Amino acid sequence: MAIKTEEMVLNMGPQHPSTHGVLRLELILEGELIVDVKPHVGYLHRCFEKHCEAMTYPQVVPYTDRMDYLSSMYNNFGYAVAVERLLGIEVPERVEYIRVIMGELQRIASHLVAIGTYGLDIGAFTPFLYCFRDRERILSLFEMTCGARLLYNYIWVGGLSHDLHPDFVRLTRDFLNDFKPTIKELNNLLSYNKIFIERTANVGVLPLDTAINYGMTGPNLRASGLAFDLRREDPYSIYDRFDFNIPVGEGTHGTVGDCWDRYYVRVLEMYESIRIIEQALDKLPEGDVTSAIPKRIKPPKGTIYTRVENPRGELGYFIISDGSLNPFRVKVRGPSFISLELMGELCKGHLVSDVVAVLGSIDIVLGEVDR
Amino acid sequence: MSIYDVIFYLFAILTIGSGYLVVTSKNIVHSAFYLLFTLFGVAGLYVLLAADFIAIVQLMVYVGGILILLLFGVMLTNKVTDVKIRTGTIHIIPAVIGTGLLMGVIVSMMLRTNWKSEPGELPFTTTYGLGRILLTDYVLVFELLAMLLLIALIGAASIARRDNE
Amino acid sequence: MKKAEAIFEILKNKFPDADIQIDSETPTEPIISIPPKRVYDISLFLRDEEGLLFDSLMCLSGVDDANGEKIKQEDDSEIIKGGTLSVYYHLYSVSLKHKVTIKTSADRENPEVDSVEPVWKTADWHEREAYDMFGIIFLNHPNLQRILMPYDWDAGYPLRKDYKNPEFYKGMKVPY
Amino acid sequence: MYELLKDIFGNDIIAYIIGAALPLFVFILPFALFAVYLERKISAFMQDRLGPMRTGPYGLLQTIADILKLIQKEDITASETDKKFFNLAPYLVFAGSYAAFAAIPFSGMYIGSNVDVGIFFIVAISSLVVAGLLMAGWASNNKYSLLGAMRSAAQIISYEIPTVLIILTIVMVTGTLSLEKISQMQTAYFWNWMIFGGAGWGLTKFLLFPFMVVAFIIFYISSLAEVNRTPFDIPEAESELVAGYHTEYSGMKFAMFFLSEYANMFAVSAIAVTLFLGGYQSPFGYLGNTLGISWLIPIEQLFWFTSKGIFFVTIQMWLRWTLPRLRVDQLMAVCWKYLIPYAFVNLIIVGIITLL
Amino acid sequence: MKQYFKNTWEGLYTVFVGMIITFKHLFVPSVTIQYPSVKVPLPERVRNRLYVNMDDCIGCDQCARACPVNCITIETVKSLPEEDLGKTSNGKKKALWVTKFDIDIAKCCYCQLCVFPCPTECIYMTDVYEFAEFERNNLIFNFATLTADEAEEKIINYEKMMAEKEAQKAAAAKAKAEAAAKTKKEDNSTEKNNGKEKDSE
Amino acid sequence: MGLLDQQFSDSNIVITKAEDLMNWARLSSLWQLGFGLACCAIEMMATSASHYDFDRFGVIPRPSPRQSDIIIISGTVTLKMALRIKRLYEQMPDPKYIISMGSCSNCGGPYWEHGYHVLKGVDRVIPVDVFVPGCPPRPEALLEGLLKLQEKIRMETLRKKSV
Amino acid sequence: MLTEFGKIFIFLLLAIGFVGIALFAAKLIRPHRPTKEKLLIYECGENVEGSPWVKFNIRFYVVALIFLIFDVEVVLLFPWALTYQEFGFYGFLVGVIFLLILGLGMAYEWRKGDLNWDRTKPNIPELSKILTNKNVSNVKIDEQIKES
Amino acid sequence: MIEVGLNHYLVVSSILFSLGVYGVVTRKNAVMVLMGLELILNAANINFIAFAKYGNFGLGGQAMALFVIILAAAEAAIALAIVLNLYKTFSNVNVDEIDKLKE
Ligand code: SF4
Ligand code: SF4
Ligand code: SF4
Repeated sequence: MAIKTEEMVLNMGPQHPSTHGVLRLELILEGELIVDVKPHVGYLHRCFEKHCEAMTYPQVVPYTDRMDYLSSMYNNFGYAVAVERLLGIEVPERVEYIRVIMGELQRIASHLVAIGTYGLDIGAFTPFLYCFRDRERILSLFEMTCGARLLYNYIWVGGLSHDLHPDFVRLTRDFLNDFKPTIKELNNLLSYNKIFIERTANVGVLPLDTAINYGMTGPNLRASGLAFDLRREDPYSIYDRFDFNIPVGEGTHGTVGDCWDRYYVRVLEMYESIRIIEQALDKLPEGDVTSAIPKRIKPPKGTIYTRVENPRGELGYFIISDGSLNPFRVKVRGPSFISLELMGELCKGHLVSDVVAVLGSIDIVLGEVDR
Repeated sequence: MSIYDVIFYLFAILTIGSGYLVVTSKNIVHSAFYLLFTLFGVAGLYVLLAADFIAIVQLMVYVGGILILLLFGVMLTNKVTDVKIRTGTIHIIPAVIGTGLLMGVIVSMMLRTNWKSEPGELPFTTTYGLGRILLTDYVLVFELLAMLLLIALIGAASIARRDNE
Repeated sequence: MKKAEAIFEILKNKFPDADIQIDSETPTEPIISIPPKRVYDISLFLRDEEGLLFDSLMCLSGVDDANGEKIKQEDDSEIIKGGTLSVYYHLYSVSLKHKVTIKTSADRENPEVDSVEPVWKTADWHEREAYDMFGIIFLNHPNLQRILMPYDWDAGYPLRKDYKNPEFYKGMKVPY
Repeated sequence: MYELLKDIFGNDIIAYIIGAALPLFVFILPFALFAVYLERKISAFMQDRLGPMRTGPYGLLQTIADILKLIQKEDITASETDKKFFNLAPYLVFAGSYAAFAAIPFSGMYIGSNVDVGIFFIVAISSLVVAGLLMAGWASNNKYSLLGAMRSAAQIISYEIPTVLIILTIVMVTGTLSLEKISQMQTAYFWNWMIFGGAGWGLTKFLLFPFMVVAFIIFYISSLAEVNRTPFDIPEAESELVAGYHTEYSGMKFAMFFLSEYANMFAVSAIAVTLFLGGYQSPFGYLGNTLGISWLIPIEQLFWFTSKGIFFVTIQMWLRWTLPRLRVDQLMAVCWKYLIPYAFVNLIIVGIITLL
Repeated sequence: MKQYFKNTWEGLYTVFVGMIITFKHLFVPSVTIQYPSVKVPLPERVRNRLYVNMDDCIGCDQCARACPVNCITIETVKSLPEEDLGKTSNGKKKALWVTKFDIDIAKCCYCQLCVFPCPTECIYMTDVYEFAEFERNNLIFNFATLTADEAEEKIINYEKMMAEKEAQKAAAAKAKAEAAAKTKKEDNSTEKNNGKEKDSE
Repeated sequence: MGLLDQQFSDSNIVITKAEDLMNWARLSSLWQLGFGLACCAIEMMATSASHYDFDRFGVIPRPSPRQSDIIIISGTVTLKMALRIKRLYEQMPDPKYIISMGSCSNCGGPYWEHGYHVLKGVDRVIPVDVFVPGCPPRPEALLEGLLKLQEKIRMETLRKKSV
Repeated sequence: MLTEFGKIFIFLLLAIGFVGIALFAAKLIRPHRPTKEKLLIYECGENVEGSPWVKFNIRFYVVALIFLIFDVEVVLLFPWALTYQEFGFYGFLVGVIFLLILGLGMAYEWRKGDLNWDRTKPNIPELSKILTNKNVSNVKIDEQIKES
Repeated sequence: MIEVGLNHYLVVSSILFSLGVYGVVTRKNAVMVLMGLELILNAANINFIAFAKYGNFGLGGQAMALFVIILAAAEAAIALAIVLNLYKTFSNVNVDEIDKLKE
């Protein structure tokens, strides 16, 4: 009989520095070894879907903001695309371009938080603050455009709430130029740091077939080696007009699909987003952004499932319309919700410290998990 | 009573008092912690006996090593149901009487015997002297100790590892 | 790449005994409806059949169809009797790049649906959520308990159209 | 001075307390507070921030406010803790880390206790800290605390081996265990420092130099681990174990852990300085010698010693705000698989060199 | 073996690289905004506390209907025909007394949805963000310019008028029953509302 | 029985001075319980980040409630979370303070009407000292809330409150 | 006479005294308002499940064990390091043999993997293990993706 | 009161010794027995060193004490490893019960 360390149940969260909000992980430990991880969610369940049923279509937009609060723009975007498809309306060119610019800026901002907090989880405090410093500049761009720093309510069904600020293009270009060296610095400081690599490489390896079966999407799936990006795969808006690469995990320092890959895919995606934004800025047409906004949104009876590639993966909106002013049912398929499901599988057999590494690498936002 | 005496009594009381607690406390982890003070007290006694090097070795090996190992051992092997780790005791009364007798005998023997008590000329610092002894008189012991430690290391590790694969 | 109609034909041929229908009237996406107790077989078939290979479940949503009889209570609230609760499955095939929407409806009073958790692991939490929100019972689900609401929530299923808030939860006032 | 006080009081104990121990205390305590301030400022500047600004000019009073606040805080001893040991642990930890200062030579005139086995004593007394930490962790009856304490203990004891091996290397070169003597050996100019191969101009010096650098690096790394600093701060890793072994401690008891942590940082830096970088010796001669004012020399020495010490404390902070932290198994691997073998080989090579 | 030395080297080297980066940042000027002493100007579109310019408000209730969280409460009373409420700045005629215009800013989600539908552009978001309070009730802002007494008065006035009208209508109703019944219905509903308000006050 | 538990009936200069000193220490070293709930937490993080730098005010996050003085409820408090928040608050040693940040924790915010699982205001479970409005409040607004709190602490007194 | 160790002892006493005084001073000032919740053990706001005083990971123990032996070894080496130069090469040899013998032990431990913290391989989730029902498609997924 | 001398140390050591014996005899727990043993060894060591000082044997006594400490360490390591093994086999470290279990 081998010596059996008694199993110990250790709670991580809901108040814990590294659970990225209010998540409770119930770790079952054998010494420091993880036997099982049970995520308990719902501490931030804010009844989004119930609210949708009581709101008119435009009124839902501010609530989508609050779902995945790190990528509010993209939530608006996805919702707008879904309702537009339901209504069957076209939006002006300029709107599409601005949406893409905003969406990609949001992607950078969101990835910056993901990377920064990941550094924090691994124990490096400084990269976190560098990331937030740069993110602050994106936020000020957003604020200039729509007046809010975090929850924008900017992309509306059929259009946008405001046109771009006259300085926006110039400032964005400035920002992008300053930002590229910063990513390099970040890489040197964190990504290529030996300690960081040791902590993340070969940890929490997610094989491709499991990822697909678990419905993993976004950077997490790409890190497992599949170049699957909805912007390519199932194009919405005008993404088919841009030239960008889809970074995939290559297992540079360990196995394909480990935490380092998941982390690094995000870093590379920031480069791609920069490219998309630059192209979009170049081609940005003139026009009116509010012209296509319907006065009364009253879609026909029917259902629609629309998905967009939000910074965390496939954000799906399933909307059932009963022909009235309010949606009959809105269901959101959040990428974090699905990623978190895998936590238990990924952590088994690792040490306590690795839980933090794995959790950080799948980059969840509890607002979206719980809605 | 000189200051030397005061310190001696202090350490003696510390040693014996916590030694008593070691053997009597119900909770084995408590025992281990009390052992810390006993060992510390003994180290103090060594210093008083002009054995500075040994005193520090005592601190380092006993407090820093054996005690920690014991603590880990305790934490590893004891099934702790709720709060207290209880260790059973057997036949307390005979044991008390027996050891009491034993103590009496030894103490009286110690006191009766007329030890040739003449403070020797110990060098104040002993490390250097110990080093010389180790390299001259005890050089074989020195190497043998290395062997012993090697065996202990391998033995202990393999026993601890056994069928833990 | 297969259209929903083609998939419907395949299913029809494969499961002649099951009541499978297609509703292509919705302007946006055709929906294939299948009976709740055959969900497991059919989804396993959808996943594993050559040429279909729906290897990923994008989304699983419970819906309260609210098509039953509405009864007014004395305190002005409504409860719904009869009708159905539905589950929508949005499937996607990563390898073949086609998608399909499947729907199944179960009685509101006894909403039992086969679990697809053994087919797509991701359904685990989705189904728990549907259970939590609508009280749809997924047969053979390994761990069907509340997920978002507190485990000891006993005031019903909040996303049902006739849900009513309790006044207090553990001493905390719930309504504003 | 000590003699003078002895004459006045007619009792060496009181004289010692007033003349040596208290001043040292008075020095170390504010140092810990200052170090906290320094750390916050350094981290802030590294992160393009400002750090404490609003409490006193440039936030200078920040840590004083902190400690004053901690005094006012309620002291919670949770009902399921093992109260006796819970209360005892801060004493042990604090005493253990402060006793180390007794043997550190701050200047030629100023050393708490010129004990002959000085460096050995410092290593040994730190085991009190280990026991204290384990006690704190165990008595807290908190899982995070216990895990943290276990990790802490395992870490500190493991890293004691490379530390001691390097100390052995130095002892082999210098032939003494007394820190005072080691400091004296590296007198006057920086090329006499141990890291440059010690005093004298023989072949040995040049042969020793690279190995001394290696030794220094190993020593510094393991001393980082001994004081639980990043990248070895897993025992109190915020992102995993909340606050490690002092999770349950509040108020003044927590302050004791806090103070001893920062005092420890200075202690290990001081040891590194003494062993490798000339201790209290000035790198380029003494003003006092040039001017012929002999009482200036100890003051200069004190100045050099503290500034060197603080310099290395600063580097510790610098590292902390740069690096992520290791995992517990990697931590052990670094110690057992890297540092110890290197130190081992280094020791033997240095031994051969000294025989030449 | 090679891996062993490579690890050692990489460990030391990358740490060194990192240290250089952070060292450089020691001399990068900080980006901190020293808030209470320095306040950066906010962009013009910034969305903070709501403000209602009551001079322009016509009490059309559009904003309250647009608000997703229902944090605007507006109560209005029809003005008497002889009262002239003036015009708004963009030339709309005011016809209602706004007896109550409360915004519970504690509930507001700063989505700006209420701003767009306003026909007179009198509700807008300002750049005031410093209004933390010790009491939550202080966060309910009353914009109505009428005092409670005045509001009371307006309601009574209106009711009086309605009563008179009613009397007239009652007389007229005999002549044209159907038409009168229709108007009555409408009036009743408004009256009902007013009655309710009165109760609550 | 500590000094802070006492209440003096009359004030003298010593008490006033001691009071001032203690209040000063308390208000300048508010260690925050590192803990975020929802979107507001992101703004709270932004407040501790370089641009706004909480550290200037002496606010540093402590992971354990045992060592913190202030808890910033930053986000939506759900029913499931409320009891935990209450416990965390309880587990902080006295004296302790609460800032309620954002509409959600003030009164349920956008979720006050249909939020069947949202606690409508964190003051239903724990006593709030300062309400910071906003959704999310700008970092400056949070800082202003903190300044308000400091003001409040400065006014605290050991003297018996005249009833 | 006050020996050097006496000074250290005084120092220790002073440190302990300081802690005592500080804690006592704090006791005079701080409030004391325990409640039941406050006195619960902290665990992220959740209920504590089970005691932490459980049997612990054997790895800590093995580390302590190896440490102990090496600790003892370096302790023995201290007197040697002080004096070996006096004996020249002979002295050195004695120490080196000692060291090498223990180095052997170290090498043995290393080979046996006792220096590794955990010997279990982290488990990589494999779909075939997770899914219970027969699964034909998974192999094909990979193939088809590669083709496309 | 007489000045502290050899006898004082001897008395302390013998008391410690008896305590150790008491511990070994009364405790069932193997780790506890080990602690008792440590006490005994310490008592012996005090004697060694006391005689080294008062008996004028030079450093021989101290060297002996040093060896004893080292032996104690080795012993503790092995003994604890054995205890661990006993625990593995019997899930118990109570000596008498293990005795019974053997049969
Ligand atoms: S900003 Fe939004 S929430 Fe606030 S009052 Fe206007 S519409 Fe309502
Ligand atoms: S929409 Fe404008 S005019 Fe109409 S009630 Fe609101 S503020 Fe007044
Ligand atoms: S107040 Fe607004 S920003 Fe803050 S948590 Fe609530 S919804 Fe999010």
